[in-house]
Amino acid sequence: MATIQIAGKSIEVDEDGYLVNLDDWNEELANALAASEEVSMDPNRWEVVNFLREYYMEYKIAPMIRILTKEIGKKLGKEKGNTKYLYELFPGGPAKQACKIAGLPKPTGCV
Amino acid sequence: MAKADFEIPDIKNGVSVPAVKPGAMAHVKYHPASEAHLTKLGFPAKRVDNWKEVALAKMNELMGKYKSLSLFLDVCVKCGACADKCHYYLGTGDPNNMPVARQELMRKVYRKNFTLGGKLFGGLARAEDLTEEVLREWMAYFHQCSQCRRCSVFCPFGIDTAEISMAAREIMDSIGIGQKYTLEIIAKVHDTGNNLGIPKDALIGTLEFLEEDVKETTGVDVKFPLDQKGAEVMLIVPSADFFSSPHVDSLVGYAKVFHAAGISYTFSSHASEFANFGMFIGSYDNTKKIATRIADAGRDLGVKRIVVGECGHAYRVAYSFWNTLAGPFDYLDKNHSVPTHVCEFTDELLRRNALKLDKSANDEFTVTYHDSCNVARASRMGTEPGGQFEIPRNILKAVCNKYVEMDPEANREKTFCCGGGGGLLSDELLEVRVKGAAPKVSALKEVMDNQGVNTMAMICAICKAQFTKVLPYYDIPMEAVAGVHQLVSNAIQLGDK
Amino acid sequence: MGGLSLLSLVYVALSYAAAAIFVGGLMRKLWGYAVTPNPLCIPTTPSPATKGGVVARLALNIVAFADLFKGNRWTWIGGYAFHVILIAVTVRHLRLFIYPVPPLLAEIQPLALLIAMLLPLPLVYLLARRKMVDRYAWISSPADYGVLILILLIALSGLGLKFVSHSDLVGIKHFLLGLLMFSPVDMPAHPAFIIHLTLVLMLAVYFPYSKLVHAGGVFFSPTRMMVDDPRERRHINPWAAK
Amino acid sequence: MKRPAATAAALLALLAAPLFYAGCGNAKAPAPQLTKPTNATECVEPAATMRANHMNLLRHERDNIVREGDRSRKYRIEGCAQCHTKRAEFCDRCHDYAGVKPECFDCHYLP
Repeated sequence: MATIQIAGKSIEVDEDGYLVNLDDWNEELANALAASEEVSMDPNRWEVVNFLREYYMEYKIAPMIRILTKEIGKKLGKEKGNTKYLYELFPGGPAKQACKIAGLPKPTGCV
Repeated sequence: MAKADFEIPDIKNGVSVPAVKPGAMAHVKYHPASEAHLTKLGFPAKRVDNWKEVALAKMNELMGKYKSLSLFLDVCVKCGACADKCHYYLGTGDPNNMPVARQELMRKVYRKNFTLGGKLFGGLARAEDLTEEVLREWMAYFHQCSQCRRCSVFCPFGIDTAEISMAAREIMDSIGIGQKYTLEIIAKVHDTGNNLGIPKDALIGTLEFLEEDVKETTGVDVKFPLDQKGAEVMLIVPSADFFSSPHVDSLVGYAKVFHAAGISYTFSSHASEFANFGMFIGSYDNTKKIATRIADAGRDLGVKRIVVGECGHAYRVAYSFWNTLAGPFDYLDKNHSVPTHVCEFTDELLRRNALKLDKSANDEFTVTYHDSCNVARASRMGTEPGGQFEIPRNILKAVCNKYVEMDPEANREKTFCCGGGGGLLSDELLEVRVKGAAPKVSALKEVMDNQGVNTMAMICAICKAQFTKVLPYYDIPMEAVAGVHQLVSNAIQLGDK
Repeated sequence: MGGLSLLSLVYVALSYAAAAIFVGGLMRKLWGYAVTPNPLCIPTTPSPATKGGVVARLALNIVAFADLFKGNRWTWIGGYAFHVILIAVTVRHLRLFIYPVPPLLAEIQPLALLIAMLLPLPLVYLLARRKMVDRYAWISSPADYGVLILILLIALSGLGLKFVSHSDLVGIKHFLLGLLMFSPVDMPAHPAFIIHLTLVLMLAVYFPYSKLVHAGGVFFSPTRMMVDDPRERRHINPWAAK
Repeated sequence: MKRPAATAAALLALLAAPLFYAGCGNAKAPAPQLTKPTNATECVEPAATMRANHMNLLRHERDNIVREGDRSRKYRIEGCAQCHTKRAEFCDRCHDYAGVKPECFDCHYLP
């Protein structure tokens, strides 16, 4: 299993760089993960990441993209409640890239 | 255009047959499966010490079990008719991606260990032992085959590389070498009933969300029932439909069709997955286990019919194998095909004039149809051969005003794979996926440029996920990807009829 | 076998050995295909849903090489010409194995000769094809070239017997009938014939252990021979669920 | 394959057919029985040469002989006929045996 070094701590990640232990996650780590994905965190991106984490805490799975876009639309304004905007925030895809930064496991399947 | 750290094939003037570039794709490696997943699926946790003996014994066992494998290893005359038919060869030029050469990776081991000529005159017959080096080739190139069967269409003996790559993967699994993507997913199905690992509560939440969402946009109470005993139909869909876009739009489409038809249906939380990756690794046991889960769910819910959603390989498993794997389905109504593809279901309603449609709802789209390989070359819809081509097209023409065909040399039975099938829809294989998509994207681009197409409809969850990912590399927006029932969903008129 | 020359003794023995290996080896292979269970239902679709349809599809494939025609016209031309000419070659040789010669068979000999003579052409074409197209060169092994060259040598030695160094045809037929009837007689000690026969025996021995088994194997291919009816009929295999 | 045994038997029968057709060891291999000339003991060339090459020796340019009257050749069918008097008991025996139709008798008449 690979590890990454953040603030002097070594954190376990899987082959794709997703956290192995959700508990390792903190905001500093999220910023570092985002940087490795060439994404710089801002309030809008934090909205996405925080919602993903909240949803995951409740359901043990990342939300359907449609649920995420609707939620973001509620929070940031209707014009931003769409997949296109989410891809602007996370060019690697809201499911995979945003989940990675949120410390969630990588979604698997035909996605 | 999406950024890549590899060269994107130039498709401006179509895709021509590339010159042979030995080793061009040898560097691509999949992530190895974890010990936990290997064990869960019934394979050794790590590579066994006497792996060569075990592999050869497995190969011998499979040749005794499958006429296809034993025959295909013998009869290839290396005529090369398949050589330029594989999308991965066309996209990469790596000669080991020619179907005949891919098969040769197993055939040379077969000759060395199972034929007199290979034992006596190894060099002349290019026989080779299963060395560490050959095993590395197997790992690389049997995971650059999407098992799409395009080669088998053109083979004078019907040799199907898919059968060989499935066997190769099963042999590798049997010695404790597995691919993470596929094995992890199969493990999740066994545990949770679906590829994504969606727990029941999350599924309930998702379906409730969809009910509200559809109510908001249409004003109609379209139901997304779960575990409803006594429903007429159990609907089995790929779990990507509960998660991804544009997949979910087809899911909404199915629900609207059932609503409009007035036929009760239900999803199952026990079997919330149509996909069956067991086939990709050639594992009879795992394929059967996944299929049986679905058969059991239908029996428990007391349904009369099983209708299946838009998923290519899963439809192959359902159409061709379910009867053997999990049948007989004697609890179902024999007046309907078992299983029924959702396109067959919708088509029948269209024929009966049972759906109210407003084609103009899709007027912003000029639509073309992509034949998914496992539907096109490994299954059928309706009663006539080739129904799998006509029925989805009938539906599209019924719900869209502007419909355009792609080049038949790249579609129908000769369709090019999206490049992500067969367990290759994994990020570390992105280079293979993008390059392998080139022939199909080229056919799409042609109708986009010349006939104003802006939407490619399809009925496969892998195709949808793959194209939304790779089209941007060719400067085509991911919004060009649509499900057939997504377009049905747009056009269907709910409410009083 | 008393009274046979040493040469004849050797070739009678070699011929029987080669025939036994050819027939035995091929039977063993085909028997193996016949008794090995089918995989799950795997016809390459669109595919006939009836047995009759499957037979028709197979017939078209055998008679016209329909799938290869779809696959590659240039390969089809060479391969199809080769196999058609092989039929003419068979007709030319059949008269040497049948006694008395049926009138029709005798009648068509001149026509068959005209076609059979062309055998080297597709062989040279197929050889050049392997050498000149990079894809085919990559997949071709010495064995692939070797078998084409072997058949080419057989063709050339056969044509030599016809056009360059004529031999005692009646003696050859007598020898062949002797072999067939298990009462061998001397063979004509004609060098060109000895070479021709030797090459043919080599081909016969090689046949069952090489890609040449495609000749019988084509009748067993599950993707072509299975009926597309898995929803209507439950396919059961010995190793699969009952 | 439903009945492998039956299929195999059919294939075997097919392959063995020539053997049965030829009598399968019951008899000696048939050979043409020739009526030999009574007026001579030797042909113009040794018998072995004649067996293999008589057609080449007899092959002629029709124009040379018929139109230009060049009858100087050593090997002429009239010469054959002086000893081999009955075509049916000599020429035809071998030609029928091997399934060869000579063109000689399209022009030449031999009883």
